[in-house]
Amino acid sequence: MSNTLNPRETADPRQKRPAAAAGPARTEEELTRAIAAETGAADFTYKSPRRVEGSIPEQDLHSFAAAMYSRVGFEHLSAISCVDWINDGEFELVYHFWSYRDNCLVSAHTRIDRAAATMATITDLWQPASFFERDIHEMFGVVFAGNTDLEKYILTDWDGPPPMRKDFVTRKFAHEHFHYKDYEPDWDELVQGGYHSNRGEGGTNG
Amino acid sequence: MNTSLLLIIPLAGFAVSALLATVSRRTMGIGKAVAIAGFTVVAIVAMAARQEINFTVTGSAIPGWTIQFGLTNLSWYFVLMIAAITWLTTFFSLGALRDGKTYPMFYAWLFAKTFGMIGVLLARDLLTFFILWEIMSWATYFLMQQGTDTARRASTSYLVYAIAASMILFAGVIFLYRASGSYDFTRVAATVAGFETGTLITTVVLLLVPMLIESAVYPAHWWLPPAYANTETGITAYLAGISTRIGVYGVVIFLFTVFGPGTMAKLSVGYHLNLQVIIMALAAFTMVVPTFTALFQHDAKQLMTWHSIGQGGYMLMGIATASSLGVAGGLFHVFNHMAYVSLIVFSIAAVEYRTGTTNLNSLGGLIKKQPVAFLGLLFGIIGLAGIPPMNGFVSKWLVYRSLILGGYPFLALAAFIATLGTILSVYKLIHNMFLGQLPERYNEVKEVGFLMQLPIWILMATVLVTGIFPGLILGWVAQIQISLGLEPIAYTLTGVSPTVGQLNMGVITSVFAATFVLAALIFFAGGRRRHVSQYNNYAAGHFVTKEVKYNFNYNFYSAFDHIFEHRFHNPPVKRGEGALVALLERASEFARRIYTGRLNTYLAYSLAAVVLAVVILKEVL
Amino acid sequence: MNSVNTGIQLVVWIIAYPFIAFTVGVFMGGYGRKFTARLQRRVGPSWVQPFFDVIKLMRKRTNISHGYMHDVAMMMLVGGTIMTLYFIPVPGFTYFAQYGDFLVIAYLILVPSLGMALGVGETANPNGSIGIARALQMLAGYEVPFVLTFIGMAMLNGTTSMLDLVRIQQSGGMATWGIVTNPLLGIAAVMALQGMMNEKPFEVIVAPHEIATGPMTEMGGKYLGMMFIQHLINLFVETTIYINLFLGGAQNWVELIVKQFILFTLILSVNGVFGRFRTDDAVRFMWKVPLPLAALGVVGIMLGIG
Amino acid sequence: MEKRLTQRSAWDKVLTNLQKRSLWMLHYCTGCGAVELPPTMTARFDMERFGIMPMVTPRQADILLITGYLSVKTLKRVVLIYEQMQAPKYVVGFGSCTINGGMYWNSYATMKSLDQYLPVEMYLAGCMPRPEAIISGFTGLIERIDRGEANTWEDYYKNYEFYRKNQEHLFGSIETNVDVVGDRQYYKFTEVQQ
Repeated sequence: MSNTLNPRETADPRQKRPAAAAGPARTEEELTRAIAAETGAADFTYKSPRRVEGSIPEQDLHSFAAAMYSRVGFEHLSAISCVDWINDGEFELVYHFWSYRDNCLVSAHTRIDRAAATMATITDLWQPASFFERDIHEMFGVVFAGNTDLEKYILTDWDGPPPMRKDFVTRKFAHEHFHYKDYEPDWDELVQGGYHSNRGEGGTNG
Repeated sequence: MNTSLLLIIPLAGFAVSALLATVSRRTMGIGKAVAIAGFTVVAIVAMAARQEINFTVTGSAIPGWTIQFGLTNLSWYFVLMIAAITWLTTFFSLGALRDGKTYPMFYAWLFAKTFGMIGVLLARDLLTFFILWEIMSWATYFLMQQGTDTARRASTSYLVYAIAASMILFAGVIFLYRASGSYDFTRVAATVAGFETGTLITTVVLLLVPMLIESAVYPAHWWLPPAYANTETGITAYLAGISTRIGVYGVVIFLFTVFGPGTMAKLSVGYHLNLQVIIMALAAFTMVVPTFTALFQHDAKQLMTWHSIGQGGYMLMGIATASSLGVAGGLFHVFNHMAYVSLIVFSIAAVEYRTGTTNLNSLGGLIKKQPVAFLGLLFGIIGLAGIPPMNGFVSKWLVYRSLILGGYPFLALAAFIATLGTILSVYKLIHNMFLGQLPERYNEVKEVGFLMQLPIWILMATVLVTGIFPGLILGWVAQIQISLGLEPIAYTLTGVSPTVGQLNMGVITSVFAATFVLAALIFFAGGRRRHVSQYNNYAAGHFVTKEVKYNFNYNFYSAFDHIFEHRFHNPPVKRGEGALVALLERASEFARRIYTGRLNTYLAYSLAAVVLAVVILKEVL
Repeated sequence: MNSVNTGIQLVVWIIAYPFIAFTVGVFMGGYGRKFTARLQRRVGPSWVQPFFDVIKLMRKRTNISHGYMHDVAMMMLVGGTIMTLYFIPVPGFTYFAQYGDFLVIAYLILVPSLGMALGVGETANPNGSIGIARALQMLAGYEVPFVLTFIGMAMLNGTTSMLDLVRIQQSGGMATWGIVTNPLLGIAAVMALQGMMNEKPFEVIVAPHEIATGPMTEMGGKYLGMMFIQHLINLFVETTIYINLFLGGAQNWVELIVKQFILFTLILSVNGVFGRFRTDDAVRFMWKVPLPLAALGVVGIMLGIG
Repeated sequence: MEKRLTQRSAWDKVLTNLQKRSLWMLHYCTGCGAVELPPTMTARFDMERFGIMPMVTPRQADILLITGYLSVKTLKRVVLIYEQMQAPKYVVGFGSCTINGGMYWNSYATMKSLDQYLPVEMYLAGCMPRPEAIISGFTGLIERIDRGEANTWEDYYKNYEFYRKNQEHLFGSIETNVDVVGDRQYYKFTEVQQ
């Protein structure tokens, strides 16, 4: 019985309710053991109260996420963030999973190549994840294979390079792109004297 | 003899144009020429035939019946209106019935209907009245057929009501003939005076009910909107203008000549519920309910037909008060209604001719393309809403004053509620059609030709002039009141004489003009005006573009919809009628199955009949 | 109400009357804004702030117009209100009141609202059209009880002329005031007046947050100036109508202005503390409270006790 | 940099003296400045003493108050609203973001100085000016109107090409349906050559 509203429903691996849904909240150590057992990712460690952290290779992140959802009980993907390690030539994508039962945040770090900058999409598991992916695509230029609607929604009129990359120097761009005024002691007279201000002698009109 | 011309010319016209129509479809041109010639002659004769003369056509097959025709003040007043409206409608149709829209029998039925109506007006005896009433009903039925195919279905609903009315009228005529031995009005009136209340009530029912059905009074008004709204718009103006008002003539002629003015009050049925109160209650319902139904229509012609029912309520109310002011108001309102309703419907026709639709949700901004039609509609709605300086105000003022001083406060309130409903719905009409943003598709719309504009200009002049100088028409109305045996209204050229009330339209209009000039001076004291395009408009920082439909037309009075919970969309009476129609359909469906038209079924029936006959005969013998 | 004036005195009155009404309207408008400000513990603008607003609006360099109907409608708006002014009897000037009774005035009041409706329709802005639809529905709301109160008064005194009504009310001093002889009609009329003057809670027509000041959305410069002039004169007109019907008219201008300000203060105090009704709730209120009250009063009159 | 002294007739002076006491303000609440206006309008500072009232649509407003940074997308809407306003109109830049970009001086998204895109009548310095600053700013504006010097709005029509070029540099050409060149003939201004 395919759900006409959400065609992706049939292909959703999370058919059955998460096994560990019921029961008391687990401590961070119990969680690390549960993650290791269920998903096979060994290096998840305690980071701080209610924070568990670990790294995952790029190619098996998708299966890790599906397992976290269905078997470990982390139904909520709260965010995907991106860090630009320009010196290592890599982007680091951090997926933040949250569990209502355990009130604990598990953040999975994964590194992808900076030049190629492609990653498998996760929207088949979480529909809203497409917004995180569109945001990262806009700001960093990472292409998420499989995500169909990757067009801009914050920088609608923007045709410059992705602005959050380290190699994008905002000060130089602002200096060239926008008009601005150098400091002038009686600048307010210039403007308010009913006489038009200096015609952009300050910033370049580029 | 010239008054008889009023009858002969329409009959001859009918014969000629019917002949032309059957000869070939392409002779619309000649048909139009014949129509214009015929109706202009009728108009001239109507104007000339002022004096009251009677003539009789002796020798007829039916015993005791001599056809008597006679022109009284009242009938002359209506004949004049019929002549004017038919002349204007023909003029309008010359322009409207051009490219492609050819109704061959159009002018034939128009002549026939005019003959029927004038005949009813001139008839001085009951049987002639009835026969010509039949001719008029059938001519109306065929005239309504000229239009969309829904027109045919809608006109059958009119036919059902018309036949019912005629049958009751016929029963009344026969009943009175047996009671008084003759059909003549005066002889019948003498015998009716002798009736005691029992038979008087039956005669009242038999004579008045058909008139109320014909003038679409409240419970029997359901046939009018679909029938009038689906025919060719030129005819809608003609029908809404004058055709329903023959019922009002019938009510006046029966109430005041056959029954005499006093009978209305003395004929009491129950506690102190006399005939007058019943008619006034019906009139009040006719005023309020159709006007508020018109509020929620989203088709211009439907909206106007509902209004013409509502205005009928004012006429009936005025006549029912039987006071000099009230009857004058009612009769004057017949003339005003004829003027501004036909003006409005001609303007709607001009818009429909150019844009092809009268759907209020899709029109808009046409003032830029059809200013003459806008002016016509503006004058018309000011008249319909009864706002000075147009003529509608004077007759409504007369009706209000007679109601208030006659001691009927809540009927006066009902009349005022109807006026408010009218103001709301007429603004929706002019706003959705002419104001607001002009949609892209109507960019090439042009003004209508001179032939179609002429009726609009003439009627605009009439509405304004009779508004400023109501005395012109009140003069005729006063003479009618005298001939009906009522106390005539004390009128002056510009309003009502101070002895009767404070109304001087001349002063009101001059003050209106003076203050308008003063306001114009204040306006021009400001800076110069800067005309901008309709897309240069405030949209909260959004860019208004051509693709966006930036008009508020749909569900214009949503607050009233909440208050009345859509009650006016399909009131209970309509559901009752629907149930009746459904019953009729099932019955006819059953009958259809019997007459299957195949030979063997008929053989079977005859065999069965033979067997049955044998069985019965065996029993009997 | 002294004798009907003729000749020079009449001409002077005809010319001066609109300007007198405008000035009184300006002071009433200024007083209104000052009163509302003081309710909110604010200093409030100057006493003649509406005068400054009108001057500024009339001196604007751009006056955006959307068509000739837009201009003509503004003239019809102000012309209609000034015309209604002439037919209302005031101390010293009753010449025109003998040519038009209250029914005429009830219809003349509709001319400015029709003028505004046509003008706003021409500006082709949906905010304006929604505002006008609300204004007309509100009109149907408050006009019904108000006219019923008038019908009651007219039936009681056997005349529809406002001149006679005022004369009858002044015959016996305060005891024969309309509001004293039949209080039900008087109270119902005050509630209807609150709606007629577009004061909160019946101010849904120009709801700034929802429909960007409704009819005034596309009005700027002298067009808005004309609407302000009409609004100020309208304050004078509507209060004088109520005074002539229920507070016994006025023998001299001081009495008239004092009564106007007292009545206006009552309306302003209601306006100062109320929110804003939705359109259908406002119309329901008008038909649920003032209308039955007025009907009761009229029935009382018909049965002779009123 | 000569100051244009406008010779004005006595009648004009009197009317301007009356006209200055009624100013209607359309505050375009972008950025964080809008929160300073409620205290300015309510009981403590009461802007209405000077006849200044907030108004809803550009057609009725004299002052366009830009209360904070303007991103490229919002600048498009501000230009449309400014062109829809009726002259004489005064743009008041509110806060340091409109003067030289404020704390967003190096942002890639916000414009840095308002008077490149719209003729600005007055700036209110401060990283959100307090109500006292707003009141003193407006009273200063009222005096300038009284002296007849508050006509920077004419600059938009005289140097329209300059402003349009800067605007198109940021967000390309937009169709505001406002015929600004036609307005220039309406006001009988002559175009100042660059």
